[in-house]
Amino acid sequence: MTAVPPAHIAQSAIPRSGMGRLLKLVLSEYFILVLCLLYVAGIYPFVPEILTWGVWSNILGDMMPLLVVAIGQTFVLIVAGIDLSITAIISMAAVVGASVMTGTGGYLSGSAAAVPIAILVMLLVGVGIGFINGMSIVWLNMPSFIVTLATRMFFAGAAIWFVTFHSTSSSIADLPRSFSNFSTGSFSGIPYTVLVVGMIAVVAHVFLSRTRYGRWIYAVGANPKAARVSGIPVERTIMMAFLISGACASVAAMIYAARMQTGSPIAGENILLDVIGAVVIGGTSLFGGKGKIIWTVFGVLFLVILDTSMKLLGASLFAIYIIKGSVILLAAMMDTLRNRILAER
Amino acid sequence: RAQGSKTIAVLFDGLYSEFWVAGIQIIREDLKKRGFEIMEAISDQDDNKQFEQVRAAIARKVDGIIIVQTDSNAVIPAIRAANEADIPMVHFNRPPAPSDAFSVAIQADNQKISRDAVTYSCEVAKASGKKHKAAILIGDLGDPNAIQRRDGFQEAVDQYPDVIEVVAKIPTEWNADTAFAGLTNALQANPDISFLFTSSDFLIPQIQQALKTADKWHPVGNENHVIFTGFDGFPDAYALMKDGYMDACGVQNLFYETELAIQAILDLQEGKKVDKLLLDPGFAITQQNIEEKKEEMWGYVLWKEKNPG
Amino acid sequence: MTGASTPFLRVEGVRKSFFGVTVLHDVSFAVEAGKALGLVGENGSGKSTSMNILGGVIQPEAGSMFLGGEAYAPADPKQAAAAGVAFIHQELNLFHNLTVEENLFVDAFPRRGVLPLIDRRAIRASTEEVLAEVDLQVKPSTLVAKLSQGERQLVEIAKAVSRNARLIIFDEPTTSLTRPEVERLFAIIERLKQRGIAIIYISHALEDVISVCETITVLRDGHLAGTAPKDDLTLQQIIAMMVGRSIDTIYPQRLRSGGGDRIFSVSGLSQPGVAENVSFDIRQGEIVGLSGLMGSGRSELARMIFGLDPFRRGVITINGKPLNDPTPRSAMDAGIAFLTEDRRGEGLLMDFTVSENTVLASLRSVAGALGILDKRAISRVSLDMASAMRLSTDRVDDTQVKHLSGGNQQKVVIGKWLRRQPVLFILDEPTRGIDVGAKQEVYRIINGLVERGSAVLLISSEIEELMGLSDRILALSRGEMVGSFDSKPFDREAIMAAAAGVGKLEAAE
Amino acid sequence: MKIGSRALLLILQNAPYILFVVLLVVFGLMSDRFFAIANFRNIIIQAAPIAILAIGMTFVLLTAQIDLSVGGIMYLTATVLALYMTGAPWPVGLAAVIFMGGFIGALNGVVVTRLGVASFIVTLATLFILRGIAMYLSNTRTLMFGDEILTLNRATVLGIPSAIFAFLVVFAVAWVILHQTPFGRQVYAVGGDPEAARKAGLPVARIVFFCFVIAGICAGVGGFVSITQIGAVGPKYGDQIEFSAIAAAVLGGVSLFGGRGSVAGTVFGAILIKSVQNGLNIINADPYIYPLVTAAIIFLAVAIDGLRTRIIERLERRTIRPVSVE
Ligand SMILES: Nc1ncnc2c1ncn2[C@@H]1O[C@H](COP(=O)(O)OP(=O)(O)OP(=O)(O)O)[C@@H](O)[C@H]1O
Ligand SMILES: Nc1ncnc2c1ncn2[C@@H]1O[C@H](COP(=O)(O)OP(=O)(O)OP(=O)(O)O)[C@@H](O)[C@H]1O
Ligand SMILES: [Mg+2]
Ligand SMILES: [Mg+2]
Repeated sequence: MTAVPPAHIAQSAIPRSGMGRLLKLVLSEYFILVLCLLYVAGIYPFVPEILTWGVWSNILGDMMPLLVVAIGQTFVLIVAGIDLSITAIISMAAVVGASVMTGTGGYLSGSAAAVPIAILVMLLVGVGIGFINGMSIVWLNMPSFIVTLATRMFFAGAAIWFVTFHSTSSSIADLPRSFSNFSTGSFSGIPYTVLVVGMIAVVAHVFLSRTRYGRWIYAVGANPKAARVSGIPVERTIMMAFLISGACASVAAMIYAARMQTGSPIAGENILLDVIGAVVIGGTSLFGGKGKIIWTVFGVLFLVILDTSMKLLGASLFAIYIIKGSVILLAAMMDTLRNRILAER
Repeated sequence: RAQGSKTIAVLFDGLYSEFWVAGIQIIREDLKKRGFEIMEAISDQDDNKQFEQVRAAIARKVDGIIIVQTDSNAVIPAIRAANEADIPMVHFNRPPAPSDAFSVAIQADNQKISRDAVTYSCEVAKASGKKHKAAILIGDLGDPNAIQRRDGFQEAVDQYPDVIEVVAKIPTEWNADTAFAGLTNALQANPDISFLFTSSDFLIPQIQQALKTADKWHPVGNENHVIFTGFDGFPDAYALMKDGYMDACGVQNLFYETELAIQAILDLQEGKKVDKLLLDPGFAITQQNIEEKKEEMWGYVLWKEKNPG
Repeated sequence: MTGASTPFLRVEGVRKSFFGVTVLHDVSFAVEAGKALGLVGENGSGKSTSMNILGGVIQPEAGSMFLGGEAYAPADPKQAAAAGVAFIHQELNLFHNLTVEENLFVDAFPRRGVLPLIDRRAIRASTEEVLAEVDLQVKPSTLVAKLSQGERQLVEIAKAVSRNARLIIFDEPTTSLTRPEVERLFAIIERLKQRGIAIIYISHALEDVISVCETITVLRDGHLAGTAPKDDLTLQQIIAMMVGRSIDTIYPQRLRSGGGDRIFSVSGLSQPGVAENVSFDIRQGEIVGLSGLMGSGRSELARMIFGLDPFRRGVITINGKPLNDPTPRSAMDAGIAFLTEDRRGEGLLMDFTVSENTVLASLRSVAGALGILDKRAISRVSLDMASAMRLSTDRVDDTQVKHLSGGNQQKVVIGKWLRRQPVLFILDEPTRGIDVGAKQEVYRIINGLVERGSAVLLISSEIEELMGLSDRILALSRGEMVGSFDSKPFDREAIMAAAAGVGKLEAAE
Repeated sequence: MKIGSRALLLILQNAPYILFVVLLVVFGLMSDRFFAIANFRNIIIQAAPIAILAIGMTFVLLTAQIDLSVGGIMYLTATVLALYMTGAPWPVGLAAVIFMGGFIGALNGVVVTRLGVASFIVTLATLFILRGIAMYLSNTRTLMFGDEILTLNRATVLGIPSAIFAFLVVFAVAWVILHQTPFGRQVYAVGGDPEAARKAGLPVARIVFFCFVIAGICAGVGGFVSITQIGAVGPKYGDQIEFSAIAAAVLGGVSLFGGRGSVAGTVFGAILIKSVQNGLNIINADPYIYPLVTAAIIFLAVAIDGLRTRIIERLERRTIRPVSVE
């Protein structure tokens, strides 16, 4: 494994002058945020729209589904696992939920309980697949990479198949208004999605950094043997991370389905590497034991800003790929450099 | 960016085959000629991403959107958003699901076109007086086009139960190597397959490879000829038709469709009334009608450019 | 320096610091060919660091070294090896997924002619040769993962021998060896010396150092505290040089001793292949020592009680209540604490801070409603622990434990359990790899614990330690309880004989 | 007791292979066409590209790194071949692909080893970049290959189909490198314990670097074998193939944490996956169940492997006294 440089050593030695403060910011965990600002400043001359309210409300909106999955992924990465099944969970939850509440032939079509039950069902699908993942890892001793690769393949296929029983087209439409309100409505100016995901982020942050369950997660990720000897229920902790990831993915499914008023088996199909990329760019280690929700927020923000600017530029597909890849690489290299400087201080 | 010029967003689902590449190219050139700025984006078969792209286009205050949506249902909120922002929206090649939102769709009827093409081939099969075992290469099961073409195929062969028996339904995920392996394996299981439909012409190279290996690559008239139906109307497909390897091909009239799309945008911008649905009937090009129809086949035009004289 | 001959290795004025803290100040020493230099000092005094410099693992900031009369400044371990310096690390450096022979040659495989192919036959032959030389009877094609700790140690030595090393450094070689293995090691070191190889021997077992080495160098806080021929030094003097004060009694006197209520008992504990019908009990305020050879199953017994390993039959009772199917959690809830013998692997989260480690086993006590942790309480508790344990640092919130010396790490592990006020504390090799000063503190801590009413099950491979601390000593041999000794002073020979299984054999005859 | 447990051990140790055989029998019972020599040849031909790719991946995984960029390498090298080397004889093309693959792998390796960036991120980024470059060069079109390459598919060497031959060569070379050269054993050492490897004076960075180079070369070669079969390279070429390659390796027993696994296992994994696809094709299964069955079998194979490791650990657990007969 690549050595993970010590995270926070002697940060106090930095002077408090203006320059020093900037340096401190660059070297701090807000580094990716700084990169975001620099990037926006750099791209502004080409797309001045990037600094309009409309674009930022889009950025915020686009962030939400990614962010909520990324939060779940953060938990899984910290316990030294990986969850590749998130996109399949999104697909499966979206189509199953839609099949419950769709106006055309849904199980609970027209019923007042349709929407709440559909939401519950979506959560159950997410948690259920998370449970299958967790169970296989904990009880069957399987590596999470391959477990979730298999469940991803399985449920992505199952979601497509599932739709054929409920719709003549390739997705399930006609979702109730009250459900799609979730994506369009707002509460005193704050969109519901932002509200919900924001709350999830805050809860996740507190849970991870302030509660003993959070400590379990870090300890298990850092050294499961030591965690076990310290009386931490290692199996339960791993299971918990995968359940959280599944639940988070099903929330993303709700956002997608509400936003497109459709239960689509391919919504968010390609976000997997983006999500993991965002979490890792944020600074969470793929090898467990290290990570923070706030880092993930920054990582997702960074990626969404990048994507949005590409969209605004109307860059062609190849340009998007090349620029995105290069910027991710650059960010990762700067982050590594930063950690190295920190370690040498 | 030049001040005052108008911008059109061109949002495609993907550029997975020559059809789309040619389509976006033609639209791009035409719009440029007319002095438009273009904002391009590809959603890569992700309907959420496409939704975000539409919103980005709206945020950039474009003057019109030409879209190839990933999903006919999922695009509706995007149409609504465009309606709200008062930006005209035209669907190229695929219609959205019915709704109260307003947009103009240029539709090629995938199902009908594939049905027509396959029906011709079925007639050929019937005329041979033999029974035929058939294979179909199905596209990505999450792709509506793939589904419609499959259904068109099914409708056609269902009319000829005594002639055609479908023995292999091969999923390709729109993947060349999956298609190649699938067809090879199907030929292994049923060496007597003599009727083949591909849901897209872009799989032609793999089909050619697999059939050659099985010694089944022969032109019309040879007794080992596999009755072969394509879809899309690629330059390759024209070449195969010309050389007699392909019996029929469902063709979408690309030129007509792009023309319709751009005209619709222009009309909408000028506030003219445009029908919600503009049909490209498409057609099946067959060994019979190839000479009279080829000029309408976009693949032939491209082929002619590449093979002058 | 004594002796007329020029030393084989000379180290002069070496200095090294980590993160601005100097851990070696102008350290100088020398070794002669065919002689052994003992390097002693408290935990964190810089022994391993100076050896890492010799072995090319790290580079000094100042000072010079001479090997065989020539300037020596290895930039990496490879250069050190090429110069004839072999370093047997405190944490063994073997690849468990490779075979013995591959481990011996992993950095310099002999090739078959010009082809980049390994000459398997050559390495097989020379491996067999050196294995014979170090008295190790395993097949060269055995995976190292399958070897015992002692055998692995011998593989490391074999590696050094096979490289024709002229200087071999042993950093804490005996911490996980059985006594016979230790004796065998000493015999091999003797042989190496006779072949003219220079030895540097680092250990906290001062008697061992005295018996192996000709010269002894003492480090204190990274400074050279003195060098002298061993004949000029007494054990007391060495200790005084190490810790800067003299220690008369290593095993402190306890105020109260043994004799409370029977608080813990095990009866009929069995697990096929591991334990057979083991029964014993412990009283409140009592220290019961568990002696046995390495591999006799003491650790396994402890792990079964703590719920880390399964067992087929048997009843564990604590505080009058049975502990059925223990898991670490239920064992902890019942009041058991367990100090593992594998500090790095199981005891600590090395990348985490002292305070994070301190509260790991007692999170509930620093958590409020909904499991929210009280950060201030954590800091306070950890600071208390640090001062109670006389930890070398009080920056508990931002010192990662991997930057602590072994002894201080051990204090953190003990400290983390003391927080729980255990009814029974199982200590598995609590003083492995720590210095006399630290040992004495650990003993003091254990005594304090018992005085406050806890019971202790003490597992140690140091018979002196067992005899010095225990109220009663049990002997375990091949998973079976073979003896119980409760009359002080203990009969050392009898205990050892029982542990070796001899007593039982004699009885049977 | 002893014989019983040894038999159990034997069964467990070969559990994945037994699963494979069961699978073959099931498919064989469902279609008599499955058990034909020609069909097994097909399976191996079809498995060849992914197996070659997965062999390269094995090197990287053994050092506890990961290479997500292999699909991008395939796509770019094949695109360059199609665009700029149309007339060239195939050996030149193959050499070019090897060179390019190795070069790109080297770039990955340099960033990972010299700059110390996690390989997951580095290769994720290069995946994007490589695909982007290839799309730019090809204008996102599907590019065709000439007969020079197409006829290779039907060519044989010593009676062995070219794809199988190429695959055997790559496998043999990889096996020799891993098991018979100093470099190969050091790959295992580095993966087993990087810290110990550093202390033992092994050139850790150089070893990891070369593993990326090998993965790059294998991606190029695997891609080359693939294009001889499919005759064209389009924008979906090599898409998501990194997952298949990793799945093949893991199915074959390679650990993602380094130091454990072998190329023979990897090849087995690739063939297992392709056999499933082949079997489903042969029995003309419902297209919708393909991913379900494939996923279930991968899952089952790895589950059995996990169970096996656990039981073997238990059976081989150190005993300190004779196990009494109960
Ligand atoms: N890599 C490192 N980073 C920071 N500090 C270090 C590092 N290595 C050693 N130290 C510090 O250097 C000092 C000397 O450590 P060293 O390992 O040499 O002690 P030692 O004498 O070998 O102790 P022990 O007997 O416990 O093994 C200690 O205070 C330790 O914390
Ligand atoms: N023959 C062996 N095979 C495999 N591993 C062994 C062998 N002998 C010892 N070990 C390993 O070395 C470690 C140290 O073992 P140790 O000598 O402490 O024996 P133990 O049975 O655990 O208990 P104790 O010696 O304390 O009674 C053990 O954890 C074990 O994993
Ligand atoms: Mg040391
Ligand atoms: Mg022990």
